[in-house]
Amino acid sequence: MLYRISCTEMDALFAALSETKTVYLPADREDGQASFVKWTEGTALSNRLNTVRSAKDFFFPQIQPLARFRREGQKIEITDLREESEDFVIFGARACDVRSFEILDRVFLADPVDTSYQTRREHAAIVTMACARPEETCFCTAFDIDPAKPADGDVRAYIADGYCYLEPLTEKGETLLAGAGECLEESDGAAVEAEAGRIRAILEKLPLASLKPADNREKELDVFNSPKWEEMASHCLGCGACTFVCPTCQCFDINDFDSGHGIERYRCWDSCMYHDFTLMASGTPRLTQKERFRQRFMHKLVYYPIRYDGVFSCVGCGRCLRKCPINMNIVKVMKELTGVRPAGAGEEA
Amino acid sequence: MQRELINRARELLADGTVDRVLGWQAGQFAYDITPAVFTDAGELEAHFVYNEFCADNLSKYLIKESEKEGKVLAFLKPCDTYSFNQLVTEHRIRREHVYVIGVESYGKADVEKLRARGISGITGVETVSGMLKVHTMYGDESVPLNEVMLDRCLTCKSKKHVVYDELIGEDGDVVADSGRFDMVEKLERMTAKERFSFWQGELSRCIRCNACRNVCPACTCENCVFDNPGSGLQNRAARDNFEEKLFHIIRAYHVAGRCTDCGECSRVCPEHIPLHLLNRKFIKDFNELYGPFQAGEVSGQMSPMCAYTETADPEASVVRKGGAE
Amino acid sequence: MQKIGVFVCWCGTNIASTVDVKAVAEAAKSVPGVVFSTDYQYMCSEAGQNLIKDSVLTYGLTHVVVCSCSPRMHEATFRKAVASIGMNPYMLEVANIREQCSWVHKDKEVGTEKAIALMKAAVAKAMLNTPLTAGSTPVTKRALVIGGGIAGMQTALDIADAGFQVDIVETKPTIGGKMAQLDKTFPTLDCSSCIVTPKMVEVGQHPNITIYAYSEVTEVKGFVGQFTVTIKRKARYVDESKCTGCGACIEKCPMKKVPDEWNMNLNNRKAIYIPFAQAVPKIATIDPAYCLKLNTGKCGVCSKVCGTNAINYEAKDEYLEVGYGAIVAATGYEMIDVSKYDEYAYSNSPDVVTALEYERLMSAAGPTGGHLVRPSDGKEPKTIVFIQCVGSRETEDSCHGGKPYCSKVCCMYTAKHAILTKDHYPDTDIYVFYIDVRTPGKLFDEFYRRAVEQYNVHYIKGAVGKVTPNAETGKLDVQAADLLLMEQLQIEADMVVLAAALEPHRSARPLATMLTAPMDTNDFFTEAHAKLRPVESATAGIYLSGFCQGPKDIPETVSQAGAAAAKVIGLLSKNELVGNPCVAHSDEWMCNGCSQCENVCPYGAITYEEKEFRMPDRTTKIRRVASVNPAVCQGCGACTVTCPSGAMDLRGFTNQEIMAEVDALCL
Amino acid sequence: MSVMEKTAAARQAEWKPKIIAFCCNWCSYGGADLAGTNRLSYPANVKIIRVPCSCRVNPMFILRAFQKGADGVIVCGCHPGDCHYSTGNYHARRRMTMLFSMLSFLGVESARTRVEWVSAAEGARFKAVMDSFVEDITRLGPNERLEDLRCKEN
Repeated sequence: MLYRISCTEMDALFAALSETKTVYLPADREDGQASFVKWTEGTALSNRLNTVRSAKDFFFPQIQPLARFRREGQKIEITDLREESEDFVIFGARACDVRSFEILDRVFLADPVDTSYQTRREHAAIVTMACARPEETCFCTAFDIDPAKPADGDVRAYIADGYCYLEPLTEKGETLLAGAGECLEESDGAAVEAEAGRIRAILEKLPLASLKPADNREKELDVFNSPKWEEMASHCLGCGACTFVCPTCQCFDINDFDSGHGIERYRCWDSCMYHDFTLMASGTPRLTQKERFRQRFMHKLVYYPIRYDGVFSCVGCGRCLRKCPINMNIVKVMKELTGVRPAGAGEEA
Repeated sequence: MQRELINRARELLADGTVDRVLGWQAGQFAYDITPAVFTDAGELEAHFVYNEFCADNLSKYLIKESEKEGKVLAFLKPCDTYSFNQLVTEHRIRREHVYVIGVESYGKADVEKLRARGISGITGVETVSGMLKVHTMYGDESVPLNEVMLDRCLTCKSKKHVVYDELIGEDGDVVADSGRFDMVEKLERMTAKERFSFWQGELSRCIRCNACRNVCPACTCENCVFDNPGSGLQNRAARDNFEEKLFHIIRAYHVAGRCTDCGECSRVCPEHIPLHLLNRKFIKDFNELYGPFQAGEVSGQMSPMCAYTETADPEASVVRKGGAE
Repeated sequence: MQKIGVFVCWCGTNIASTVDVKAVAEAAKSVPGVVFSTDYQYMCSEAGQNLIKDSVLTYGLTHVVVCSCSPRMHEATFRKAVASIGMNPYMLEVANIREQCSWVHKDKEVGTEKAIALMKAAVAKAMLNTPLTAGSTPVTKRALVIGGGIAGMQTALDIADAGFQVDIVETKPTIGGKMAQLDKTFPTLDCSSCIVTPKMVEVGQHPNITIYAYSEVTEVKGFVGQFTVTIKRKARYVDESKCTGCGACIEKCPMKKVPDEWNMNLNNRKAIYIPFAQAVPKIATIDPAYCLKLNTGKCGVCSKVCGTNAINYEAKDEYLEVGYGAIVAATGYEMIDVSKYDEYAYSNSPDVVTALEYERLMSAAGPTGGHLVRPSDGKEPKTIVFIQCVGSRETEDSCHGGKPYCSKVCCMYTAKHAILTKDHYPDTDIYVFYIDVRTPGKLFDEFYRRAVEQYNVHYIKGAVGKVTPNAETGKLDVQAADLLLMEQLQIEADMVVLAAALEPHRSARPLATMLTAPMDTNDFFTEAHAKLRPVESATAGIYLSGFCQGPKDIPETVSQAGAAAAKVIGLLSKNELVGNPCVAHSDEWMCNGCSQCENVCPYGAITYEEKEFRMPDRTTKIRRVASVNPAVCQGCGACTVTCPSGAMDLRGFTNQEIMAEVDALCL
Repeated sequence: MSVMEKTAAARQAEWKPKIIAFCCNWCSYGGADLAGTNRLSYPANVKIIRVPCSCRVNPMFILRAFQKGADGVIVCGCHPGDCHYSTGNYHARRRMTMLFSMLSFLGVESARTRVEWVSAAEGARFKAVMDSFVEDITRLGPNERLEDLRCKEN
């Protein structure tokens, strides 16, 4: 079944959905970027390709309180701060971000199950938006993601000819749209097919269209010992920008904060790019940025595929291509690891 | 320009003046430049680039590079030379291990500004007489360069190279009316409440990726207080909006008097937080309260944060003379 | 694991009346880390101290918190007490629940609540306290006295008599200082030379004293017990070891027109000279500014007449480096330049003189042989006007920018001048214009009254508006106001004597910089404590003697000189010095070598070293790191804040300790 | 009701400003002691932390105090020229001026922070300064712009 709603009426749709669930959607910001916000009346859906931070925040937030300890004399009282999530909708995530949830699921939903992640996943309905205007930094197709006809999520959506088309992919998606009530009308698939075709034509012309990650599962040690890491990492600043905007990065740290009235234990994102990521009492085994840098890409391109049937821990969203202060990124690494050197250099500017 | 730089670097490598060259390497698109060290003519010819996107301040890399044996050639833009001097002052760069070539810069383009204008799918960029001709998958666009320059370049404090062994291109002057404090002044004129909500809005976007800190040529601590569990400030991510402010206040404070206003912090911020305004506030205060001071102008200067005068320094209550609460 | 004991003092009712001490002790029991708490009436009493000591032993306490009066009062007492049973004294903290709690709050509930908070903060800090041990440094058993006036001489003699080596550095060719220039001393009127020259001889002959006259201190390195001082021995062009002081050279020197500073430039001396007959050391000096040989290459008479071949025109300044354990500043004073006081016509008339010039005019060894005459015409003055407070006690808005302080000795020496003048020339009319006459001191007021009552000196409370040399009469027309009678006065005077303000010698300020010793805005050295440590500088190992610390007369100077000597003797009699353990220290692994801390250290305690480090990746690396000399560091903490990485921290007041206090107090 | 219970109850009652005063050991701490010796009362919510010198006060400490719920922070040192370490208060003056200016720039009310010079002889001045500071902070109300909500007791 396919539904549609005029783009001018989107507020009615969001209002209807908001009656039972909180709706989050990408919205434009003053600085020319977009980020997910909670819908309130008048919040418009952004046309930007992607948000600064990925949609993983909904399930794996940057900071999450876990427990509180209070001490009274000799007694210690412990409160579990994890809560059951409420129902919510992520409206307009891109296919790459939605695919990242699968990558996170393999980690957080495996035994032992991360219950906070799980409750959030269960309570979320995801509307995946097709990418009307892919950009040069996009390479999701390298990971078999189809932004022209997103396969993941509960509902797939298109914006075309002044309408937003919605197609439920799951039962949850059907229920969600059923809850939208009157404002949706049924539609045939002609416009959607045309839009998907238009997008596919663009995808073929993407500068990174031919990028394919090498399957290096058999060559784990060769890749690990490659002399190229030294050079690739040589100018990495060791910040965590790539990690924190990455939809698939999943490392975290657990810390205690002493408020004076008690201690709050929380977990927060961490980055393997940081020099103290693996710091132990005996020091850190990853002594230089080369080891840290290598770890991040080995994880995404070799270790994760080894562990999970050749699936890469990258969805080609291109955020790290945009946000790295020195423009070192996974695409350059993938090219190096398949022996391809970036082209287009050395000409007179 | 790029040709000249490559030729000169090849000469200096060939005659043994330098052993390595620190410069910029081309990426996959026109704009994704990466700092790199080149060791032979082949690498230079193949990958060295100098264009309107070579924004990286290379001076911080010279801390590590100048520790190594031999001499490294570094191409420094005017703003980078200030950072270089400051790092020499702080004994972080071994001056004798660096051969500095000052390179002309009339301002670098900000790809984020192109994107903010809705220009996407960028596949190539050319500069033709002040216009940026952007090739995209969706057609070509032409934009005046000065409309999409990095903010820091629009308020450039100086086009003068304060240190170099040789220059390629013209040396400029200190810009007297850079207007770089305009935004600080605008904020100062607001009420405290307005300022508070301005900063709350900006800083709440911080994701603590530490890009600002790690790119900063003044942040050269062996171990930052924010990474040190013993400091009482260690923190990975802001749990409360207090911590966002704490991080940025302390960071700005720690670099006060040493910050040359190179603007790298704001350039690299993935969330576009105008972090340079914090540093500029300190610079403006130094200028107004303790006399004009430009970090990195001369090597060996003492930071106004370490200095004092017995009678001329105003009391701290001078702060209260500012805007309304 | 910390086991903290909390001891709450009642201080009789001082604390107990506004603070429920039992409740404080009770509250302590639930504070993490506290294993024992109690209260007692007088914790500082022997019984109270024993209670602490016994509890430490009984409960195996690792830290002690005493809630009592101010730590400024009894911290030392309690630290000593716990040290006596083997606990490190720095494991003890004091919570100030008297001065900063019970005495300032009236409500018992409020007082108790605050006392509990202060106790918790002290516990929080104590929790992080670590044992501190002071380092020790050896003491060089030699003292340096800078300045050879009466202050410096007395200090040197007292130290030397105690058996220690002392060096005196004096810029002039002879020791003796200002006192040797004085005629008589008040209020006893004994002859200044008669009492000071024997002292000079004693100093000169003392086996433990070395005089470096005609010398200056140019550099001071090191710290208490371990100073290294560079002394510049200015070229005299006369070999000190050969010159006998016979004076033959002086007699034959053709250059006669050199102003004689010994006589306040009232007459001339030769280009080769001995300042005065009793000079110590009695060695001739060639004045390079006037010597014909040195300036023109012609002459050389002195060399020819010298019987011991002592003259050496090729002599150069020499530099000595000497080690000292202690340094005494005794740089003395000079008179301010009165030429800026146009109204007194000092620059226009030779008959307007300063008090020190008058002193020389009165002196039997002076330019007139003690015969008081007007410098202009050599006639005896019949009317003399003394003007007090010239440049002293000036207010901020005064146009001359004089001194705000009272120079202290002027009232008395003016009375002396008046009496002596009247004694010798009874028919002289003497007027003294004063703001106040200040005569506190033994026999001082009696002396002043003698001037007024017995000698009929006209003391007029008032101010002189203008002194005008009268070309016709050759006299000085003095226009003045009598503030008591509220009338204008016109006096035709033969001489005017200005009681000019005394200021610290100009060499004091650069010396203070070298010594890193604090000074006040008037360039007086600041004492470590205005009441309790008046002869010590805040900089350890630096002592103050005489006028350089503040205006004083001769007996006061001598007493202070002795006191400074006693402090030096106390220091030099130690073989080693135990330092303050609460000093800064640098974590070399965190230090990045930026040198900011070095810039803010007022004591020069921080130096940078290139050190070899074995890095985690097993390579070695030369790193530039800060290092604090614990013997020099005074523990202010300026460096700790300037260090962005926190590599620099202060023992006893660490970042963590202070933040723990903040946390506890904010609860 | 025991004193403990009463104090807990008093804490609940209504907001009272929390003031942290950093006092240098040589002058201001002595001034505070003198205020005590002379029984010059000032509000009990002023809590003093002894530091060797005003130049020991790290901006970190001040931010920490605000984080933990202080409503005002005052730094007291020797009068200019009187520093026991000769230059400490000059350094403190600049550092605090810069920090306070930055806090104000971020929108924190500038009256929440202060530097005052109080000598060991100025017990009365210590009292007057604290009275006036507490008054200022009381007028401003609770610190909300620079606090860590986790530190609120709940």
